[in-house]
Amino acid sequence: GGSSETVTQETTAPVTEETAAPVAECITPTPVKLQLQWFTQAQFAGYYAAQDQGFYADQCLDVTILEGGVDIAPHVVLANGEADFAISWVSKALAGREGGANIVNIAQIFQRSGTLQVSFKDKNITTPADFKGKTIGNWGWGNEFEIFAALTKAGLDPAKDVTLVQQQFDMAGLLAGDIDAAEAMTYNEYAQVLEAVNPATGALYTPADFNVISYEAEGVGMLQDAIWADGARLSDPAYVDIATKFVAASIQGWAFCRDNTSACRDIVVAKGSKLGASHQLWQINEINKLIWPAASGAGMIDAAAWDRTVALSLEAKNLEGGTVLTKAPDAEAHTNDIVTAALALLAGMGVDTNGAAYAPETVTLLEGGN
Amino acid sequence: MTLVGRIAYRTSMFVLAIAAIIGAWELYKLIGPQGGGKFFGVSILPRANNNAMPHVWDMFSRFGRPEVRGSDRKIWVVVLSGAWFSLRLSFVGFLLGSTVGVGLAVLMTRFRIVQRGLLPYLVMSQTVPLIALAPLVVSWGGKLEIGSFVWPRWLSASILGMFLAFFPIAVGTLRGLASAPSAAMELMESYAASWKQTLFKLRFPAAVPFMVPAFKLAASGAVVGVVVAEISTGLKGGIGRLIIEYAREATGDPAKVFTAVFGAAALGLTMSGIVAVSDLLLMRNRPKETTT
Amino acid sequence: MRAETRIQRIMPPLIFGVAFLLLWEALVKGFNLKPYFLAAPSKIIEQFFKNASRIWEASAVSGTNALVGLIVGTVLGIAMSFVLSRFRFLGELITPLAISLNAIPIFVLVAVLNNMYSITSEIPRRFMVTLVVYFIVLVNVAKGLTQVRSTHIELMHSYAASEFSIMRKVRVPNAVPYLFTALKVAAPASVITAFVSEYFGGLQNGLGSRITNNIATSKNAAAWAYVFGACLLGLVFYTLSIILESVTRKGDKK
Amino acid sequence: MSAVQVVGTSKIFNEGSAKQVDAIVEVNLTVESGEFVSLIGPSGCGKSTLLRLIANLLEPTQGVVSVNGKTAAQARLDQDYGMAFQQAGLFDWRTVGKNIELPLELKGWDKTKRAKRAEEMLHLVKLPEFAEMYPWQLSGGMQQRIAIARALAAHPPLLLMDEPFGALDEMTREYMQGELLRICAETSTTVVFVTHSIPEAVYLSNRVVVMSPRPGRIVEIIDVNLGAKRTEDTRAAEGFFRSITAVREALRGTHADHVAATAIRGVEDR
Amino acid sequence: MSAVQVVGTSKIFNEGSAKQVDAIVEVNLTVESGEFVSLIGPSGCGKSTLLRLIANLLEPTQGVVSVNGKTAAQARLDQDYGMAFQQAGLFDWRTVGKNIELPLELKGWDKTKRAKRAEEMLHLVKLPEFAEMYPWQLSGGMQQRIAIARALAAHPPLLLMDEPFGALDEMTREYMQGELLRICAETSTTVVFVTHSIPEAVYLSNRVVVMSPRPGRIVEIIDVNLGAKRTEDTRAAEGFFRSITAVREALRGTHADHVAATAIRGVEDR
Ligand SMILES: Nc1ncnc2c1ncn2[C@@H]1O[C@H](COP(=O)(O)OP(=O)(O)OP(=O)(O)O)[C@@H](O)[C@H]1O
Ligand SMILES: Nc1ncnc2c1ncn2[C@@H]1O[C@H](COP(=O)(O)OP(=O)(O)OP(=O)(O)O)[C@@H](O)[C@H]1O
Ligand SMILES: [Mg+2]
Ligand SMILES: [Mg+2]
Repeated sequence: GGSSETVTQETTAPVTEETAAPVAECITPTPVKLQLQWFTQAQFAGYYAAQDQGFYADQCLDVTILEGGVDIAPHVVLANGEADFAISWVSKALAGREGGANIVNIAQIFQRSGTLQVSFKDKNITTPADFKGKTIGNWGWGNEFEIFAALTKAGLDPAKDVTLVQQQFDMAGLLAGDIDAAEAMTYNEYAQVLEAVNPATGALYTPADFNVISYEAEGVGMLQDAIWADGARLSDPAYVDIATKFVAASIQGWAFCRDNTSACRDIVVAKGSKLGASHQLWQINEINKLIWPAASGAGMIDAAAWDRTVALSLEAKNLEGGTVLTKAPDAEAHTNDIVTAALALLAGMGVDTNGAAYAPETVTLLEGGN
Repeated sequence: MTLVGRIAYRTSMFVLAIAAIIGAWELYKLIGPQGGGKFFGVSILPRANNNAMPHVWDMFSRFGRPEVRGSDRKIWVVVLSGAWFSLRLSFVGFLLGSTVGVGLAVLMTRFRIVQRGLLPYLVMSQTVPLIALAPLVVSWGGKLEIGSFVWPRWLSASILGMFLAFFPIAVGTLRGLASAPSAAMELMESYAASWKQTLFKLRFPAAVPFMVPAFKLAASGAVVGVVVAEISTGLKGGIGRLIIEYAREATGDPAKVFTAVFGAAALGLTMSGIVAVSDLLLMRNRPKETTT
Repeated sequence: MRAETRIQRIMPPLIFGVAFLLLWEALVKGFNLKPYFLAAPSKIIEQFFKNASRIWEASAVSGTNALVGLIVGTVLGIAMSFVLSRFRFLGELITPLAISLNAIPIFVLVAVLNNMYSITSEIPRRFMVTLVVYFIVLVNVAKGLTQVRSTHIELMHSYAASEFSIMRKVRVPNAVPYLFTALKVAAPASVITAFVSEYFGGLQNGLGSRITNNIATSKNAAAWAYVFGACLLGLVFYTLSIILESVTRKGDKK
Repeated sequence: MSAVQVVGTSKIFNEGSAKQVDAIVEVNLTVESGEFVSLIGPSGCGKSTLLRLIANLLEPTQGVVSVNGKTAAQARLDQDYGMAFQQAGLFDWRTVGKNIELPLELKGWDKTKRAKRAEEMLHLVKLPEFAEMYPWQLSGGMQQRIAIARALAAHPPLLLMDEPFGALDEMTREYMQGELLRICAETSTTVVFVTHSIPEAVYLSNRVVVMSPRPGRIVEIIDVNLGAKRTEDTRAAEGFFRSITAVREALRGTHADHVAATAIRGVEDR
Repeated sequence: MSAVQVVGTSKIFNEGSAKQVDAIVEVNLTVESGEFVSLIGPSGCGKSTLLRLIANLLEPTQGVVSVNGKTAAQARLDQDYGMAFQQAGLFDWRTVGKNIELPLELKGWDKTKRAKRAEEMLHLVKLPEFAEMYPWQLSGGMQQRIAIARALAAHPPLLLMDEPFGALDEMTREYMQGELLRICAETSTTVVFVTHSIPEAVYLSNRVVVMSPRPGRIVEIIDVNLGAKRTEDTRAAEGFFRSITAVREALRGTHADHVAATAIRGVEDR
């Protein structure tokens, strides 16, 4: 309890009596709504864990987690005031900011991009340059910018040099051979491929069957899951205080998931994730790889990665010849102030927010992700 | 035929039809090309492989297995409760859509200028993708608080159901209201019946044959709207949500998504069933066709 | 009835449309709505003209899908309603199936069909439009074919007219207004189905994928410009059905 | 005040088109309050059209129609008349009883009063047991009687009747004629009555208006002097035959192609 | 071979329900080939029902109906008869000419032949200039004449006519009666004819069938001995009046509630 007091006092904003009250004296927790960008799955395990393990409650927060949908733009929900915080990919959220949504990145949870382009070995697609003349799958809905960035970088015109196909919710298009190279997240769709039966062998597909291009490795990785806050309310110290506690508890949740993968899996499954347990375990493991190790502390926005993301958003041409952003975002689009305060808070609680010793596990996938 | 007899007959016909479909499906799996058939580079024949077309028994047995490993909730329970959830939303959407549709039709019948002015835009409204509207409806809903009434999240889904339901009703009712025989219109005129009286005593009864198919379309429209809304607004608990969640697993568990699809079909069937019964009730005293 | 002049026919929708757009514009300006939320019509129109050629190309793709589906669906729907009114047995067999098929949301079926055909094929989309149109036509025309005056049927029976003749001379003329009611509903439905089928997969060349693409990047004005294109497409189809109706309904009362 | 006044009235359908039909031309007719006037004339001569003009269901192409000293339109709005059409025009979706109640509903009568009147009317037309049946379950003559009951139900001051007894057998027709006269006398109703039966016209009317074939004009108006009270004996009265002959002659005169037909015969011949 | 044979036939509507109506009961009737038989009886007595049974548009609840020695169903399929309904039943979406052509189309006649016959028929009913109009633009009587033209167009060997002349004025009616008799004589057509006019029944028929009120039974069959050829003079013949009186008496006998009415009168009274 005491540590939290000291941290809040360290924040730049003036402190009111109420927010300064020690957590132990929490009487009515502050209600907080968090908007996710997709369905319940281990991608959001840290938040669920924080909820489940009482980390939010420890901060005197009563967090409601709102699931996403295909058509839910978290930044819109946030800007409309229907949520207090939202999880969104950086480029998409910045586009929203350009469209007038006053939202601010306050914690960059995923330090790396988890996007892959997966193809069967016999297609011989090993670099983005090999995309030329091929049928390239993508998720659409703003989750395909890295592909455009890669194409642009390889000197290809998305409108002419490749046939772009929007993938369905599954990887069937790749397996059926309709799509030469499919977009896949390390933590989700790539696993789905490996959970499918290879009709030729009767056993599951193995990584050896595929070529995998990692956009992170290709240098066109863009920042993904981040916690966004309502820019208009950031001048309100009470909100800043809540934000700090929220980020802190969330990172604490992620740290929990780093150290307790199977407990975390169970939490997510219990929350109603539809993909099965083995899949969720894989997912947590892969997500952990995107977060940990975090050299400057989990949630810190790395300037280089930020600038790269912005630059790619300004350069990469999409199907219509447009770019994600038309002008560089202003400096207010992100801040490390809150996460810095949160990390200090966590440090006081003895939570490891760097994960320097983190080592991924090996997860065995089962057929159908069950 | 007695009512019970008729229902029994209808049911057996339906079972027969299902059996025929199952037969055709499995037969195609036997003889159809695994990789699909192409003519002049265009795929014409669907693929008969197990990923694209799972065996019927796989789909049905999937109903009996748990939704996810380790869960003791069987899929049929999940699908059924999802369908029930969506049914209620659809029904609300259907009712709202009926009100709006009939209301618009009446307005357009009453004022020709409204019909001229509005009808093209009603048509256009139907081409506005729900996907463009869903975020608006959801966020407007979120802002609405009238007195003690707080806009529930599910109502947004019903509103989208209404959006698809009202149009066929408006068009069908409009046509129906204009279909009153001119002799009957003359009679009402001779009574100096007010417009409203003519509407209720003549136009509406005369419109019933046109309204019934409209309501049938609206019933399935409401279902589609609600399911789409569930998917796009992230509303949990309904069949639409299940469909998309299961669809993501189609790679490894192709039979699973079909269970939810069947759930949606059953949902639509129930809605149309409600309309069909009201059709029977409304038309029971009309002259029947001679069948000699 | 007195024939209306062209001006009288065109003015109300025009005034209505302009008023609607002005109100919308005023709403956006008045409440200072941000573009990510709702774009102003002036911005949308600006985008519409800026992207005119792309909108045209995308409309051509979706429009073709819609048109193919509209035609095939109408033909099939009419054919099936004939079969149904002729063979009660088949009708009772097929109607519930048609209803349940129609109740399955479009894109879900597209997802299933995309797997059955190929995700790079336009067939599932056209198939989808066909299915939707088919159902609308079927439900209406089937009603029109059966809701005939019993005196007329009696008369035809007295001529020992074959079912076919009764169909041609009594049922079909009676079903014509029902068919056009169906077409009025089906015309916009075919358009929306064509591009809703694009939402969740397949080639990214039509209106649907353009709309999602732009919404995803919060370029709402551009997205609505494509929506506007879709509306125009629907209106074209609708107008065609109206013209067709007025051509076939010369001798009718009123 | 005259109940109906038709002045210089013409009605032309499809004016100016190839299918132009001059239904009635330059018709002048005055019907006094309480009077019973019949219209008679060849098929298609414009009787129904004239009735519709009086009822303000059609607008005259030319001329003025007034009812009860008001414009025809106002009279219609004031529900000054009841009308029985040539085609029964019952609503298929209403029971027989509810069909009769329709004009009463429109006048805002309450339920029990309506039901009572409907029952009275059903007794009047001798179909009391059919209240719950639907029109299409009735014979042609029965439907026509229901339509008459409907027209009479509200006891309107002016009755416009278009061949109301056309589908009735002789006995029912006579009975209905008697009832109609009785009701009209009791409530001093004015009636404009279209019929093809000369004896019926004469039996019922104070005056018989004879019209010429298309385009319809009034060729003669024949006064029937049979006294106010008509009984079964009237049908045997001398004046009755004289009037029948007068009407027949006026009618025959209108039929150019029938000049060869026997001029006057002592017996009605249909 | 008799043209029509109705043996022990009953028709009960809504059997077993509360709304059961016994339309006709135990009817026996034979119509010889070439014969002209009229059905007469009070409104709702089952005349139309009987005609529909002969036309096989209704199935008898009991009994057998045969036409031309075949079952009624077979006769219908062989298009052995033409029918004119009580309601004109014209198709609103067809012109008058096309309405008349309808049965000919169904018989597969070619276009020119059809058009020619339709024109003849329009002349027969004196409406040649209305070929291109639509039914709702015609007066009631004109519509009825079109329906008659339609029934006669194919020259069927058996004609079933349900009050075909009900909406016609006296002169047109007489003219149509004459034409009907001429056509039937020329083509030796058998006719079963429903009417409410006693003189009409007598003038046209070889036999008049008198039916009782609901439930309809045949109470009497009256032979009319006026010779094969009827002319205008027939209407003045002594036998004509005698038959009229006989029919009227038979009819009055069926109306229990009309016993007080004058029994026989020298003049037709409608
Ligand atoms: N479809 C039906 N359902 C029930 N009852 C019916 C039906 N058709 C006729 N009836 C009844 O059968 C009886 C005889 O009817 P029908 O039409 O044969 O009389 P009709 O002799 O032709 O009378 P009218 O001279 O008035 O035409 C009537 O009481 C009528 O109510
Ligand atoms: N809506 C219309 N359009 C065109 N012509 C019409 C219309 N209504 C009536 N007519 C024409 O007007 C004329 C008079 O018709 P109306 O119905 O008044 O005749 P009627 O005297 O009542 O004849 P009937 O005794 O046969 O009923 C007819 O020639 C008819 O064709
Ligand atoms: Mg008339
Ligand atoms: Mg009858």
